[in-house]
Amino acid sequence: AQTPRKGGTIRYTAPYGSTFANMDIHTSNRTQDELWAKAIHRQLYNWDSVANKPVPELATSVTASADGMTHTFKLRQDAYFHHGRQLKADDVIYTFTRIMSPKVAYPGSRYVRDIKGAEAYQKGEAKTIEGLKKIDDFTVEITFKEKIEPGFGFMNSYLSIYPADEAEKESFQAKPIGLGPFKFTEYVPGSRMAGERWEKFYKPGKPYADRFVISIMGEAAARDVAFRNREIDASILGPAQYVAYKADANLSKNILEVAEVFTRNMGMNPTFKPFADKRVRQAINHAIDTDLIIKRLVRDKAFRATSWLPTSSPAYDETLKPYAFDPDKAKKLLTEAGYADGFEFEWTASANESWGVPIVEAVIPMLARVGIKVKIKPVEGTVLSEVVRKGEYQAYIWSNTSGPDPYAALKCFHSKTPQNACNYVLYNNPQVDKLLDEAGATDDQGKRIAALKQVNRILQEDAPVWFFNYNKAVMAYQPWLHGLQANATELAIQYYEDLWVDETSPAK
Amino acid sequence: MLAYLARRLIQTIPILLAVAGVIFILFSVIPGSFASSLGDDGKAVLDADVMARMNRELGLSDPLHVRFARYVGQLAQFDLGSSFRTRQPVTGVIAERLWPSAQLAIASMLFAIVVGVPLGFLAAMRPGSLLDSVSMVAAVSGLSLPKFWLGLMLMYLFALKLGWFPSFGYGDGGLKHLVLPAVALGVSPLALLARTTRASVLEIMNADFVRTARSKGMSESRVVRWHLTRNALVIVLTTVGLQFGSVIGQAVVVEKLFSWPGLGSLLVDSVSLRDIPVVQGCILTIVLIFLVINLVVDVLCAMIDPRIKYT
Amino acid sequence: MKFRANLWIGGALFATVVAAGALAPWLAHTDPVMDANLMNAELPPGAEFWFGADGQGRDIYSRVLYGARISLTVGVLSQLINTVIGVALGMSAGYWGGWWDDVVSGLTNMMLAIPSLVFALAIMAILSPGLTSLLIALGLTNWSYTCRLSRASTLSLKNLGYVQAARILGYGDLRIMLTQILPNILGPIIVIGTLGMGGAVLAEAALSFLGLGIRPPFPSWGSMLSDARDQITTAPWVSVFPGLAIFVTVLGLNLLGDGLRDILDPQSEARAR
Amino acid sequence: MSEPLLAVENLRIDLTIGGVHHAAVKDVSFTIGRGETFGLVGESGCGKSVTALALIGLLRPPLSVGAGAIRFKGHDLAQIGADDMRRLRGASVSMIFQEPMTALNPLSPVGRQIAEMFVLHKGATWVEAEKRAVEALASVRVPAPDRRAKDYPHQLSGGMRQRVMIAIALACGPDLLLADEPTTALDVTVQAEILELIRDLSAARGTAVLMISHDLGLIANMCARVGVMYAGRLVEEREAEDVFRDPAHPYTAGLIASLPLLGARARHGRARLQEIEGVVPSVTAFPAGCRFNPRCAERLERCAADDPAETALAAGGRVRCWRHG
Amino acid sequence: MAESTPILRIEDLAVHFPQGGGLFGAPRMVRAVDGVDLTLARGECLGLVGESGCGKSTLALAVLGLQPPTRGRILVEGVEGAAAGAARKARARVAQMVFQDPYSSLNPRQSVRRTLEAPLRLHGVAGSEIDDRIAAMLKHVGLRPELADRYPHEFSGGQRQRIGIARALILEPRVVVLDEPVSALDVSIRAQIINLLLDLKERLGLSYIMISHDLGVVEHMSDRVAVMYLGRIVETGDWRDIFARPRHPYTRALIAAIPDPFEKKRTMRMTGEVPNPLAPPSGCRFHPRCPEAREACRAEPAPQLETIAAGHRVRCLRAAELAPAGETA
Ligand SMILES: Nc1ncnc2c1ncn2[C@@H]1O[C@H](COP(=O)(O)OP(=O)(O)OP(=O)(O)O)[C@@H](O)[C@H]1O
Ligand SMILES: Nc1ncnc2c1ncn2[C@@H]1O[C@H](COP(=O)(O)OP(=O)(O)OP(=O)(O)O)[C@@H](O)[C@H]1O
Ligand SMILES: [Mg+2]
Ligand SMILES: [Mg+2]
Repeated sequence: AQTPRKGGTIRYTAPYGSTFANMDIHTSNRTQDELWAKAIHRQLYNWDSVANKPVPELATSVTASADGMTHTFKLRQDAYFHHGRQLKADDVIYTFTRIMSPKVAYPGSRYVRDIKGAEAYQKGEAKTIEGLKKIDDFTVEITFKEKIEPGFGFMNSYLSIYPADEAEKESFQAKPIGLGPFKFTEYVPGSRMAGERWEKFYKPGKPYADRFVISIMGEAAARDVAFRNREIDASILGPAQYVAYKADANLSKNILEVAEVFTRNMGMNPTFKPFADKRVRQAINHAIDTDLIIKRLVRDKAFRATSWLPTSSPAYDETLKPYAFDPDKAKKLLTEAGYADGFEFEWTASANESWGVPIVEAVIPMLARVGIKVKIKPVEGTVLSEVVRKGEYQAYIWSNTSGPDPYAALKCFHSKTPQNACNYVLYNNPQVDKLLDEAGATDDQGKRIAALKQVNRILQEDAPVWFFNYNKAVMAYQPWLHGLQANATELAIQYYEDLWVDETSPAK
Repeated sequence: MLAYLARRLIQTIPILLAVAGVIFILFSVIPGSFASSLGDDGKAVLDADVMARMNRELGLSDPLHVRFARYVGQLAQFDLGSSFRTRQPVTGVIAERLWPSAQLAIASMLFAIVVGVPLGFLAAMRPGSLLDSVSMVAAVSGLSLPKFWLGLMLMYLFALKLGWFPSFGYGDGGLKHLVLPAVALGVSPLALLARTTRASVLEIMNADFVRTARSKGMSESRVVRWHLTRNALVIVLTTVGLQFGSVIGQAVVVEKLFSWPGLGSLLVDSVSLRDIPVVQGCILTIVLIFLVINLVVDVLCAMIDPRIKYT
Repeated sequence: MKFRANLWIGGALFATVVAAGALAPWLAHTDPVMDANLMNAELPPGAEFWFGADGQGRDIYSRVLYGARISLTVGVLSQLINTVIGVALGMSAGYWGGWWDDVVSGLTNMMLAIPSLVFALAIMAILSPGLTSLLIALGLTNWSYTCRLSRASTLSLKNLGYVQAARILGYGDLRIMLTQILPNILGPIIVIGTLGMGGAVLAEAALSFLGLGIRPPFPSWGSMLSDARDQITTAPWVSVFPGLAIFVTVLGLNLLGDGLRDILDPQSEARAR
Repeated sequence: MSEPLLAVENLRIDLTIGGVHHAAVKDVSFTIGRGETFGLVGESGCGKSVTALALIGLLRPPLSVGAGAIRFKGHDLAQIGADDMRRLRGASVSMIFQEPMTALNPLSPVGRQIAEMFVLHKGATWVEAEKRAVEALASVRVPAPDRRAKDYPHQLSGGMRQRVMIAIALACGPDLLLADEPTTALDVTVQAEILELIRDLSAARGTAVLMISHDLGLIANMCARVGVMYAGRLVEEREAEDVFRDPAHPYTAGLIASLPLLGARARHGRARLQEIEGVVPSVTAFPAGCRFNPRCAERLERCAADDPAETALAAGGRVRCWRHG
Repeated sequence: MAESTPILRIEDLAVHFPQGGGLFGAPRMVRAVDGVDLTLARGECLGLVGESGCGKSTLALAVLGLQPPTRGRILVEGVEGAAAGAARKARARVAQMVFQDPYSSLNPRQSVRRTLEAPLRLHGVAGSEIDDRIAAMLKHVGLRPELADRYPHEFSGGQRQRIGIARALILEPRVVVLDEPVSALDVSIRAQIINLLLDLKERLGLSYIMISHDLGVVEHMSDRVAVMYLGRIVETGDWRDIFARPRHPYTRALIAAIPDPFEKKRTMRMTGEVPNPLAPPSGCRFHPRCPEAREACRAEPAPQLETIAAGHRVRCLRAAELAPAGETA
């Protein structure tokens, strides 16, 4: 491998919409905002794309108590905020306390409220959070309400550690200060954010690039032009461009693919009578030529889903065979279920090209062949996430995160999980509940995986959804950009300190 | 003149109030909420409890009349409220976008005026000529293209194939990045201006007072300079004023396509994120801008045309 | 004077499009929705697929034909709604004057001040995509020109002899408006309506681009074009043909409108917009 | 009498519609001497205005001079170049139009519109010209001319506007003033003032006037000689008083008999007015032969077939009628 | 004709239009018609003359019920009619109007038949009677009934005016208001229409209020004449009185302003402009232009209409002094 060059500018893109929420990452859990936050901020944990699990980042060590409720974080002593001050235990406590603010609803409170006393603080019943304890300047002890693996929560960007002194200032909103590899220099709302190298970044010699620019480019066609025009260094590709780039002799050389932890599926509402019958749901899985859709429409930019857990999940079950495309069987199942003449349902979908209306359009004729009529109800993403949680749908198509923690992913199918959390299809199977409870209780990793695999298998049989595909994320990058990692949680999220550009980059 | 100005200013107030009322009602029944938008990609769907708290924090769980009263109360103090997304005052959020928006709108209008008016004028000077036919056909064609499509084509041609201009973004606010979006946005006002100019010049050239001017022994070029320009200007200015409205509207599409950080893209984003205070603020601002521009146009017209201020 | 090229060419283009839409079931090769065969996805134009096939393997030729129905429905109906609203408000305001005139003028100014695309965007977001929503969104947002024009024409007509005569003969106000005024102001209103139809077709495309267009899978040109924008380099035909259809239709409508204006409303080109 | 100031000879004005030429005015000949006031009367559409426009070289397509000569101070205006014509316009020949509402530029103060004349033809500077414009306004009896000069046309009444038009027309002391129905749009009381103004000023400056009107009484009152036009032809040309007392052409006679003249009822009691049958023909459908023949009560056989030539009358003047042929 | 009730009686009629105003201050009033008393006898033609803008048309519209009066009463055969609603229909059968411009006074999109038929239907005539009445009316006005299915643009100006007259008469009204009935017509056509109007008046026993600028026409047609100035009647009387013995300086100026083809004399000059109706002069409204004005004319109160001879009334302070020699005041 080449030795990384110091210097240059990384020109990254934020492809999920045409805006960032703002410069206070605690307020937004959107991937779009996570993209800039990774340059400026850091969290207690980070995702390790190689080990496929969260690892401590700002802590040099994390030790859990015997009951698994109390974790002691030894903070690293070489981490400096961009205004020059060293990271201290107070900053961690400040950050988590801020997120539990009684006034502002921060998305991260979902994880912080697992800390003992956090909810009391939020309700105003306590002045501080009981579970947060400063041992010394570089040691924090966090006590949870229950046994928990904190990494999956604490690695989220919206739990970035803020400097206690600066974050309260008005100027922080416009000029964020963090621990990340790049120091904030500029934000043009609706257009781009830029940063420059943070010299005191805690990984020696990193980051490599002098500057970092992230342009907001929601429009895929425009991103395509800009990439080909060498105005940006990396671009997330949709199916149409995936094919085009793969077919191009030059562009195809620099394509990064990764199996992400998203499961695309069509959820079926059991309160809609036909979908209450397992046979109908199975029939749908049989009636759709899923492979064909993946091949021709998604352009192989996805993996065939067998059940809920994706290929990159530790509990993925290779032995599972997907539902076979078998219209006759589907017809038979429907007949058994009493729908020999078919039925009609309304399918709520948003405009996404990989898991939205275009897919539904391709499915319509396939279901028509077994007598099921489909009416599309097109909605915006915002509305989709609302109606699904409220159960105001007959069927929907969505892409749901199914990792990295397989237990968390499957817990959505626990009958105690409310619909507005993530049991969108009101799944209820006592056997699954039991297996999930067991998996949650055990410390034995092997046993746990086995239980989860079992759940996964039952899910396939029960077919609460049409198992469509697991996403394959694809990024095209310029030949001068190096150091990209295949991040399965979200390919677009990179550790910018590891990226470097060589001299051939047209940017200075 | 001052009385005229005062009268016109006062007339804009009820319009703004009406707009404010209409958009409040419209957006109070919109499906989806800011909280639900924080999970539209299916990844980090917001926790139900957080969502409920967020709705409470943002005042969305109050009954309609309470929200309306609060909204009216804020407006009365020239306060547009706080953005859901940034939790900053809406005025600030909009202010950041104002200059890029103005740049784009002004550039596209300038482009339209600088090209369209002379074109229409030349066409009118030689009605029925090749120039006339060609420019008018071009004008109608310009009106017949979807803006986003035109924008994409410009990107492909001038950025990718010819490499003359960057394809997207705001750059450092310089001219280079402005060209393509301004052209994409300016084509239809250009076409309309060319047509309007042509029509009004033709009409004026046949007016009685131009015949009078000719009967004085004036050469055609003097007729144009002394009598035609001012009269045509009134019509052209009025068209420019009205076209500003459609430019601001179409900017919604063009800004989004070119990643231009203007009010239009802010509006679209805020609609899809259900950042209602910003949406309301954007629309009010757009309306205000439109009204101000047309007020300016009207005042200019009144300065040129003495008949206006008396009507 | 000259041969009214714009009228005839425009009329012919528009008539072709109308005919294409009307005869779609007979002219089309396949069903625009149900005959999707992913095996044919993105086949280039050829003997079987004259205009090629789209990403879902549907015949673009057939979809363009059927698309005429939806796009024209959107264009024609939304303009019809606009025209009815505009004429009703404008004519009554001009005829009755007084406070009603003030109300209508205020309303018109308000509508004029909100760019119609912005208004339509808001309405679409509220009603969520679909044909009815589109008709409402485009039909309620674009009547201010018609209204102004009808008001102005009514004002100038209402003092003409035949309208006065009708009043003297004892006609009711409504009857006067419908029989005496309306037929005589219709010319320029038809012109605006025609141009507006073109505008509505374009607006539908713009809304599709913003993700707020027609309810799929039924094809409208705007949604076809907008859906195909990512394939512009890989499969240009997917976007070329709906794009061409929009262009031809809007061009036809614009030319037709100009031509009608020459006939029906010779002096008003400068005033209308 | 020496050479007349203006001699129009066999003027034909073509109206071209779809490539076909229609003679909107045909074989019109008349002369105007220096300082003379010549009247042209005729009904709407008979070609009075186009004749006047032809004299000042302002015909625009679809109208054009088809044939004939317009001799003005020895030059044939039908032949001279556009630039020469332009120099003559305003300086030597000027014109007042019918509609004082629209004939002035609404966006320009009237003073300036007069001043233009001095800049154009006298090489004056604007300042000088504006000063002289005020004088010109004063000469047309506009009260407070220095204030009025700054007014815009819409601030003036119809009569005042027409005075401004007169001031413009007479600014450079033209030899010939073409007054095309200058008072038709005005009230009778204002009309009287304007007519008097034209009469006084032209007399004072020796300007010849071509006065156009459809009002026979007005023309007879204003002019020494009168030409009567019908359907693009000059049918009779006489001393003004003769036309009324003893009209030679059946059309003129009919017209006079059909008018309820002021005082007639008091003198003769209410008599039934004499009617002229039929309607004025349109340019595209002029009848063959004498253009008046379908409506003529004294029609002869040949009237329908042959176009009568001009005949000199014993009492002076000319008539175009077979009855006199 | 005995002193029976007049067919129309106007008492102290005033019509004021608010002008401008709005935000700043109360609107100012244009007193278009300001205290007019008039009567119209059966079978009479009343000529109404005066400068443009003096209120003639407004007066006519008020008579026809199209312009609600600000003040005063309009009595038809001694009965006061309300202005709106069903009364509009009743009024339609009493009074009708013929308009000046034969081009704009006919609906270009309606055939002659529809123009004449619709009012008949509206007023309850049905069946074959409609056709009969249309045919008869067309004959009355000198048009062939076959022309009924044509559209206005197929007619000449004179013919259109005949259609306009037919429309006015189709409901058999007793009063017809003629607003400049011939001034827009070709000179050679005018006689036809004037004769027709006079014939119809005789034959159908109509009463006319005729507005005209053309004093020749007024003299020819009128039985009585009223002269208006700035919304007020300044002189009224028998046509002979007005034309032969005008007393008000304005009437005199009006008559003198008509160019006489036989006499190239200087006419009497009125100086000054028509005053702004928004700010009429004090006292006698004519005084700024009156060659005979004296100091007293400027002062309030304004002069009243006074009878100087049987049926001849004048609104002038100096009416007596201005009497021509040999006439008694
Ligand atoms: N620009 C034009 N285009 C077509 N025809 C015209 C044009 N100007 C004049 N004419 C025709 O030429 C004829 C003579 O018109 P002209 O204006 O000279 O009549 P006029 O005697 O002045 O009538 P008026 O009394 O109405 O002014 C008319 O029949 C008219 O229709
Ligand atoms: N609807 C109206 N609103 C305001 N002012 C009006 C209205 N109608 C008439 N006026 C004014 O009333 C006055 C009298 O108008 P009217 O039309 O009665 O005059 P007229 O004598 O008929 O004039 P003309 O001879 O020009 O027809 C004018 O000053 C006019 O401006
Ligand atoms: Mg003329
Ligand atoms: Mg009038």
